[in-house]
Amino acid sequence: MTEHLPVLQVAIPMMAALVSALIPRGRVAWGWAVATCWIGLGISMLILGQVLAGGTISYELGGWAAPWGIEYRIDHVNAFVLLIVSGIGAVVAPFARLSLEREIEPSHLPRFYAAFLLCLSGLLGITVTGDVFNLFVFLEVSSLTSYTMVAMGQDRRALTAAYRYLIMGSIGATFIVIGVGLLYAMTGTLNMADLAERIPEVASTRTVPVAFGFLTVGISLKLALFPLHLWLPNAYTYSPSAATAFLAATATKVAVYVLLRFFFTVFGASFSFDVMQLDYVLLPLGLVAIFSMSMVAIFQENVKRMLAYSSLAQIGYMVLGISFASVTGLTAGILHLFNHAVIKCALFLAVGSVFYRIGSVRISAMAGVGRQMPWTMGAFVLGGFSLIGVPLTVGFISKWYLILAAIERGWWPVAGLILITSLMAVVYIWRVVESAYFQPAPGGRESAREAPLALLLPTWALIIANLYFGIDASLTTGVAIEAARALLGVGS
Amino acid sequence: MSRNVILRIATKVLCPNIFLFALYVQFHGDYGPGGGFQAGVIMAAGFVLYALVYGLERTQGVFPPLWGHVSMASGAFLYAGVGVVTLLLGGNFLDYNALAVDHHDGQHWGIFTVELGVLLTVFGAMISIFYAFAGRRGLD
Amino acid sequence: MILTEFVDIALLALLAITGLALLKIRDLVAVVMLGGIYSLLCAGLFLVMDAPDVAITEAAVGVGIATVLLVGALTLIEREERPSQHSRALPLVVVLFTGAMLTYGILDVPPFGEADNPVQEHVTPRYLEEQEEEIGVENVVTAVLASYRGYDTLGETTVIFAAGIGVLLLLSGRKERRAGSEEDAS
Amino acid sequence: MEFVFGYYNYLAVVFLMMLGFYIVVSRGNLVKTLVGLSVFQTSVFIFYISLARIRGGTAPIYVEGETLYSSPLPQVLILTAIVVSISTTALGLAIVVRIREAYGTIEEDEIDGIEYAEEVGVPDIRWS
Repeated sequence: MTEHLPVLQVAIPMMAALVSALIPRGRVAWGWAVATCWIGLGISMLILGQVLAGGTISYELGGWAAPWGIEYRIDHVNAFVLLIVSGIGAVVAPFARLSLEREIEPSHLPRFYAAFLLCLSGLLGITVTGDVFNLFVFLEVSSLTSYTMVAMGQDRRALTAAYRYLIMGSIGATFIVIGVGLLYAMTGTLNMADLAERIPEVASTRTVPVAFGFLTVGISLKLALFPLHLWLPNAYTYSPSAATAFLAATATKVAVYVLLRFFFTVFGASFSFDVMQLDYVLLPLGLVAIFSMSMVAIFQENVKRMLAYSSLAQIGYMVLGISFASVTGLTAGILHLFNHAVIKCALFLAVGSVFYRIGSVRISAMAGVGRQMPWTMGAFVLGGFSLIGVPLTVGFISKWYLILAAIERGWWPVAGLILITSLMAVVYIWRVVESAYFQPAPGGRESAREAPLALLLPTWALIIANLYFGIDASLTTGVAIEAARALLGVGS
Repeated sequence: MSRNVILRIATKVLCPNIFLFALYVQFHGDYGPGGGFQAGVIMAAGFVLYALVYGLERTQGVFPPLWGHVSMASGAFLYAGVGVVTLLLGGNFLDYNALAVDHHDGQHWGIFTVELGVLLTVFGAMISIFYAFAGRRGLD
Repeated sequence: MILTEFVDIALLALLAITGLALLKIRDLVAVVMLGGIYSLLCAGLFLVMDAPDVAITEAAVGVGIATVLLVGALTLIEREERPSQHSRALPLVVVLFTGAMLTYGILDVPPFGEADNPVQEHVTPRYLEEQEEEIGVENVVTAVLASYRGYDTLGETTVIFAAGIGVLLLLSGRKERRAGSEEDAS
Repeated sequence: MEFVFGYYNYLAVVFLMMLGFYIVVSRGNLVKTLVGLSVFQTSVFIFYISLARIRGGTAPIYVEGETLYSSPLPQVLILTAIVVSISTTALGLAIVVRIREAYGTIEEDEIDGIEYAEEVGVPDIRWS
């Protein structure tokens, strides 16, 4: 059965979602979702083990050989992303019960879990596939469910946020379809490996660069790369806490993965960077994203929105890593995929716990929660350290590799800028810490106490992951280096 | 409910024919254009017509919303289920050749079943979506 | 053959006119009807271009389901678009730039309808030539849809399901005006 | 002339795509935006179907004595894409209906105004 793991990874949450929609009670649906997510995590671990041991896995769906049928193809890169996505799912699902029971109507819960599982299935499906059209189909599975989850937020602005997300997401998806269509017109194939083989023959036409442009813009819309990020802040701010934590840690990461896949596997590094001069586009965009979004984050009153802008800045770091187009740079980018997922998910879960108790996530409303909810805020502070990049946390590891990559290319100013932007993270995290620890709790909120264990445990599981992979980074960096080499086609 | 007798009788006559046509589209898919998706939409259109003429309540009496929800989930489940069955029979996911000794038979059975799955999901989803929109008005 | 080309061009021209009308008209009921006409013309175009399966689907979806849903939604909301105060300069620039890029790229796509295009030469031949032996149905589209790329169709079915539960989640709850901030800032 | 013969279809697609895209990004009425989105997507469908076409061929359904068929693959892709498109429209409409209930309008400008007032006007905004 082990040879079927790639498809089971996607099919199990998909089928579980279909069942979940019919379960009458929210609690039962929740248990079902948690079990599914944990099985998914187990499968992704097994797959990563298989890839580490035996190299690339290929799975032919329907038994039809590629390029006639659809192929799943897993190398180090997507095995790692699978682990990130299913790992985050396995942590967020247990958290979801109490948090969602507070934030959405009880009668909606089973269908909400169905949407959650479908979103998980869609994201995993994007990650494993080796077929560009299949990628679009699963992209839509994950997108439609994301729009739904965002729209379920309590505030009415969740609706407009979901609508804008839907419009921007659909434009992005349509751009991807146009790009795929142009490539298909030139090569007659949809399989990524086959495309990679056939694109060089037609690379000198005008069509292939245009296809490249449409795909890049389409995917950048999905990953909210500056300046195509406008849909993201409100979507993250107003969706239910559990959905924010899940989407922030997975959806944009998978989009970054897709970008990597197209740049390095489908078009090839030499086309993307030597012909299209992509580094001169990505480097400034990444830097501007880091700077401007960190700056905007500093002035936010709502902690969720602040973290959303911080996510946009972090996407800038990943893009910066990609723009170096070197093994070290890509390692930094891929490591930051993992690290930022762990950091941001932990922070959003901590904020979700605060919301569970005090019903607000405004900085002013969080005055005094440091003493009332010491474990929750402790987690927030440690997550904040990791976001800043303090040594012994995962945040430090990714910054370290990023700076190494910058120095390797001789771009000293970029290395300096990375350090400076870390200080901006200090400022916005400090604003929350100051309010939580150094301001008295307002009257009428004496009853606020520590978040329940069901919320604390998932949060702390991620914090421990932050510290563990910050101290012993051999596993994550080992996989990331292998992944970077695989993408660049450099032998290990 | 519409007071127009002609409209009501026309609907009574049309609806069974619409369903018949849907089934024709469904099972003719191997030979000509058509298949589960188109059939599902056409079948849902039959109920929409019925609801427009006879009202939402009466339609929901004939076809309760819950059936739509079940149909929507079970169709996709049937589709994925075919995949699981082929796994258990030793093939790859959705490899219909594993379903029968002769691969033509296997493919036929596989295609027939997944098209049925598509029909159920499309029909169920379209009905559910229509009910959701139409029912929203009643809540005013 | 010339007749087909003529019908093709006529349909494309009608599509362009319908599209322009859509852009101008503010009455939303008319917009929805024009959208239906647009879909119907597309269905005709697909039929002329030898894609009867796609034509039937476009007709059923674009003319049938989409129109029913839009009209259904319009009974719940106002029917007139108000003129926007918004500046139209930036959208126009974005659209013109996108269009220019696409035109530039499309000129190197192999000419329309030739038998030696990559689309016809790679991957496709197996579907047309081996399908009878490998699967054995008359309609090759069905064979590709349900078997060669059956997994895509499973994904498509899941998308419909996702839309179904999304709509149910959004519209089946209590109908309350959500507490905006003004109302409950006490 | 040969150029026109080989490309009129693609160029028409570009024009239709620009029309749809403009309706989407000009940010007016929410319902009209959704209609524009489907025009945008449909024009891309026409592009794919044009790719599949082969002059003098027929639909990919076996007919006695016919050897030239258009490619089934783009047609299958577009069948999937049409379904995705209607699913997006349905979900988008459901959101629009809820927006109408919550804001009392479906004009992008007015919603922006309401939200702006909400964010700036009242300093102590409770989050829920």
